[in-house]
Amino acid sequence: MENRASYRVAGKCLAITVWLIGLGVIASGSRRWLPSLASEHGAGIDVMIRFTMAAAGAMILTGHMVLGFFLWRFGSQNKISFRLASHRMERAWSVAAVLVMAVVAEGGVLVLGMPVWAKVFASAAPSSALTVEVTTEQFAWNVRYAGPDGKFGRTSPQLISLDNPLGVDPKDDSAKDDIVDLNIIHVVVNRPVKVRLRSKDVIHSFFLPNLRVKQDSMPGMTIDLWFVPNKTGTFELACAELCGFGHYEMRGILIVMTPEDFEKWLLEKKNG
Amino acid sequence: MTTYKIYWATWGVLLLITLGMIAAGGALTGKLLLVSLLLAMGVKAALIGGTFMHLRSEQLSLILIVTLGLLLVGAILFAGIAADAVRVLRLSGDGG
Amino acid sequence: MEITAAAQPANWDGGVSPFGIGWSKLMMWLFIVSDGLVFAGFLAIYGFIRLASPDWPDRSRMFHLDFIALMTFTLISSSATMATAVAAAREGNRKTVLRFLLLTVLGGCAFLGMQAYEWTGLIREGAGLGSNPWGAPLFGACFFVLTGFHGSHVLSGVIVLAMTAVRSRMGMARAEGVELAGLYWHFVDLVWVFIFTLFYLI
Amino acid sequence: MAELANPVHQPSSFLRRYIFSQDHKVIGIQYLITAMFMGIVGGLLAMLMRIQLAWPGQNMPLLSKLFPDGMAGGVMKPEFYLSLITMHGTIMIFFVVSLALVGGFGNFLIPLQIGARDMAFPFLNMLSFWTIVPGCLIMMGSFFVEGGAAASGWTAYPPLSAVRSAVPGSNWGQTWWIVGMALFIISFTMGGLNFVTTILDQRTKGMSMMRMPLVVWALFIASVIGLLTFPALLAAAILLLFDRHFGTSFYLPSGLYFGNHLLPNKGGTPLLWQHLFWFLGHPEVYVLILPALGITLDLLPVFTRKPVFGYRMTIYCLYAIAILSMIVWGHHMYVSGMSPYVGEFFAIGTLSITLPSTIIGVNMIASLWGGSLRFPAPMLFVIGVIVFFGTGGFGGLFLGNATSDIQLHDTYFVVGHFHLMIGGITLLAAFAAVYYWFPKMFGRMMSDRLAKLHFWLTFPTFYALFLVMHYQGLAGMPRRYYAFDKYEFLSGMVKSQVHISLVAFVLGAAQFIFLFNFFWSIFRGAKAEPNPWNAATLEWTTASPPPHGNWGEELPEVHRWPYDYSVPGAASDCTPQTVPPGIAPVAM
Repeated sequence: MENRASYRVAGKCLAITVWLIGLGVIASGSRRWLPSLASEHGAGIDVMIRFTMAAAGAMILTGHMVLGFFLWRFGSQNKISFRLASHRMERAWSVAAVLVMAVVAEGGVLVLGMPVWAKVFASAAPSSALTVEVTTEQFAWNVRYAGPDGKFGRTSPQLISLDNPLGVDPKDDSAKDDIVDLNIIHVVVNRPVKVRLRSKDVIHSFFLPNLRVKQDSMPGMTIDLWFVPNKTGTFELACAELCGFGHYEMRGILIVMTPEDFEKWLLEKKNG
Repeated sequence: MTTYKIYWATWGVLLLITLGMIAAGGALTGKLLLVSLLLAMGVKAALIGGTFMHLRSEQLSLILIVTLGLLLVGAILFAGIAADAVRVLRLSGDGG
Repeated sequence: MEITAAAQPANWDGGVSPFGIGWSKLMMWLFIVSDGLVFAGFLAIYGFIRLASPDWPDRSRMFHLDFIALMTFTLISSSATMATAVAAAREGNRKTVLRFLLLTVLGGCAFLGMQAYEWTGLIREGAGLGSNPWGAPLFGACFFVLTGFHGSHVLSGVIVLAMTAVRSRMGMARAEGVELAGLYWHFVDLVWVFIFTLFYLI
Repeated sequence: MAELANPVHQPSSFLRRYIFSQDHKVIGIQYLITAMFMGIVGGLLAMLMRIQLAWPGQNMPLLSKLFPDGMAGGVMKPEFYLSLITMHGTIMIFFVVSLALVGGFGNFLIPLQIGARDMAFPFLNMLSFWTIVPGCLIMMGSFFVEGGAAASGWTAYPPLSAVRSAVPGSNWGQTWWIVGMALFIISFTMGGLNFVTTILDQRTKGMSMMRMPLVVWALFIASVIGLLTFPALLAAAILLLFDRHFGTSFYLPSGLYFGNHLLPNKGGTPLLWQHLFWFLGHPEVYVLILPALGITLDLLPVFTRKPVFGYRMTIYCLYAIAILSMIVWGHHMYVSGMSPYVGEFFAIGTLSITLPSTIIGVNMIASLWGGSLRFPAPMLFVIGVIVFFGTGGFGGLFLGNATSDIQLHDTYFVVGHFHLMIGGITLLAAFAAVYYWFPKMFGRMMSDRLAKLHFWLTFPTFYALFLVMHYQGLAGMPRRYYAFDKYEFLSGMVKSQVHISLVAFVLGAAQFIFLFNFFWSIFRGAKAEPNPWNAATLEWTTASPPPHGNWGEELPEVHRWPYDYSVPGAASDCTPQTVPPGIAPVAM
């Protein structure tokens, strides 16, 4: 068991590997991985992620450097050079580590995270928001706009049929001007969008990677979320909660238009 | 029979509390009823655990394990999910 | 849930066992905590459903509470007879142990009979797992799951007590075996205290 | 109160000695070998998934012969892929890692390390193993049920898992899944009861709680967490069974519309299942990782010849993790419709759990300081665990924090994080434990050369594979996708799936080196003396493999803590726990 030479080599190999891993994580971590940003609150989320990346990267780097140094330095010792830390020193090191982590972790949550979380989830949409009702079903997004009267028609599950996927009650007059669409959502740039998320069957998840929006649609509940797109263009909509064998192809599109284009599209849609 | 008296005394008290709880159903209402019923339930549970199961004569650490293990974990579970039950009710149907 | 009383002799020679009781009693208490938490889970689910459903039927009108009180009375009495049997077992007079064990078994069977009677009454009124005529859709499911699982524990308790009675009749049961069966029976009664209050009264 | 215990007589017949044995050592080895077998099954499922992810549309005639209905016509069907995901997750978490660490090493080590003859209730211990075997068979059998194995993820969220027509796997496979899980919970409860009672009640003379090795502490805390949180999942799973077969609707709200007809269910909500599942889910991952950390901290002193750094602090942290793990489950449900105020509470709670974890991480690294390091096979894997903990742990910072979880929830970032943590750390710690305690189990040494080859093929590949998944997650790649060719925003990342699959095949192949080494060394390994690593804990004071009652007539008496290495003034650099204080000063 006592082949010292092979241990010295093993110690050095391990130390080099650990150092390489540390540097590799930092190098690969510093590249830009996040999809391009296209919403206001997304900036806050990106700051949170970047802060955590930087802080975690720093801690990973120091951890691996120290670990590699220990392996290199003490790998070749045949007599121990330090035996038992006093309880005081153990407690000191623990407290130091806890303080650093508390500042990074809890500090990050309270200082950077909570304001964004409160704005995104815990606040109601501003009155100027364009309301869109998205009803998920197994493997499609039913989109509905309130139309000029600003009110959504009543829906009841009993009326659902092939040509009436949302079960809109035809007798309800506010339903007559509702505009229904499939898998494509049209919104106006720099104008808040309030999404009323519902589901007909299983749990899906309304995920806009570029706009940093994700909210599960829970059957039996109508969940409101709002965001402000601040870049025009088409962005992809994906489902982020396992919903059956079509989960991977439930692709939708969010088209962010200028107000004029949106009005033109609305007119075209109403009498088209 | 003398050593068993403690059990039959507890038995008597338990019955009185039970009858009291049912009577309270008619007399009190609302929050007061809820609190008094929960209190009576706690007393009955303590009586059964304490005397019938001899928990009183065990070491404190065992008493803590049993009571805390059961009550604390159950309370944490209920406290964590209760807020969502109200939210589900509020957001059910066309809500929002 | 067969509890073998004649387990391996405690070979603890590290001085005093931390809780001053043998390992079998300690394991019984841990089992009671674990099984109790299954019921805590069911009661938490019941609480969630109560909060999440708009209305909840008024139990005092639909259940005749005096019958439920009689059930509670039976279970508490069987708990008291069980405690007497345990005390007698510790003193060693086997005749009293046997008599009170049989009384406890009788109390358990009476409780199960009353439970079955109440179930058939409700089922005849149209209550079932999927639906019930009193409004809140999940009332029936909650009722049958809670009382059903408690009933299954009462049944297993009766079986354990019957075996303990037979063993003590043949002189094989040690005081510890009777005590463990007693702990389980009191636990079943304790769960009924919670179900009785939280389901029938609140 | 305890007369001198005569060693329990050795059962004679082959059946009682090896198959229905009540000896904790035989049960431990049975658990370990079952875990290895299930590990092969789980690993093969992962290989199938990797083949599908790397080459989605490819025709695989060979595989279509193996799986006629799942891969009819050579191309894997999406629902079969979902069954693979579900069963890979369930088998690896509950039937491989839990069996190997808690079942296998828990049973083998606890009595040996605290100086007991056997578990408190050996019959129940044997019963717990023979409850898990049908559980494994049912889980594997569910592939051959009509509709295939369960396909709603290892988390089995209703309505996908509750409505029988939501996905083919939910027709019958999900029921078999629930029965398999119920058997696992019953077996784990029986094992947990035995562990906690034995550790509290059966310690030998002088073995106070603060003289127990950290492996035993970690297994004790893990069993306590398991005993307190598994019942919630048992209750939820029973109700899921009722929803699926007896027409209740605990998790099914009104207005569900499946296959163009309306379901009659009314009143329930899937959120209830998520809460109950994750109330167990998060403590379960601590049940898995704590024994791995315990093994690491117990092996470090043996290979650095110096006491562990921060024995007391680690124990306080184990308690802190146990308590905190039960109030953080909400971080799995930030975007699931849970109330945002509750989300804030869970965010703060979740990130407070990083504090005890950091202390354990610092203790692991600091234990190396000043030691005279040696690198036989177990030490290599222990260093691997420290590296995984040092990187994987920080993934929790992203996911525990509600704000960054909005973007990273249910993406490959989560997959990378939990594979590094409860996949990597537990796997490497299990390998370290097998290489370390193999001489005690079978009286022979495992081949060190093969072990080094196994390490250098497993550690870098596992690390690279799941580190890249973190970056896929940052790029927004959603989880549990059958193929990624439908989205432009992912077009840059599709290439990485091929690289990951190739690395995964290397990783998979490397495990057969370990299996060969394990079974070959049982019969052909070099003879090992009772204390090959020159360690101080109690199991090394008896023969290897230990006789039936672990020790002959006399139970050992403990005089010192388990890590008395290089005590100044002692003869050798390791002073076993049974050495009275007279000979070498007790440094505590």
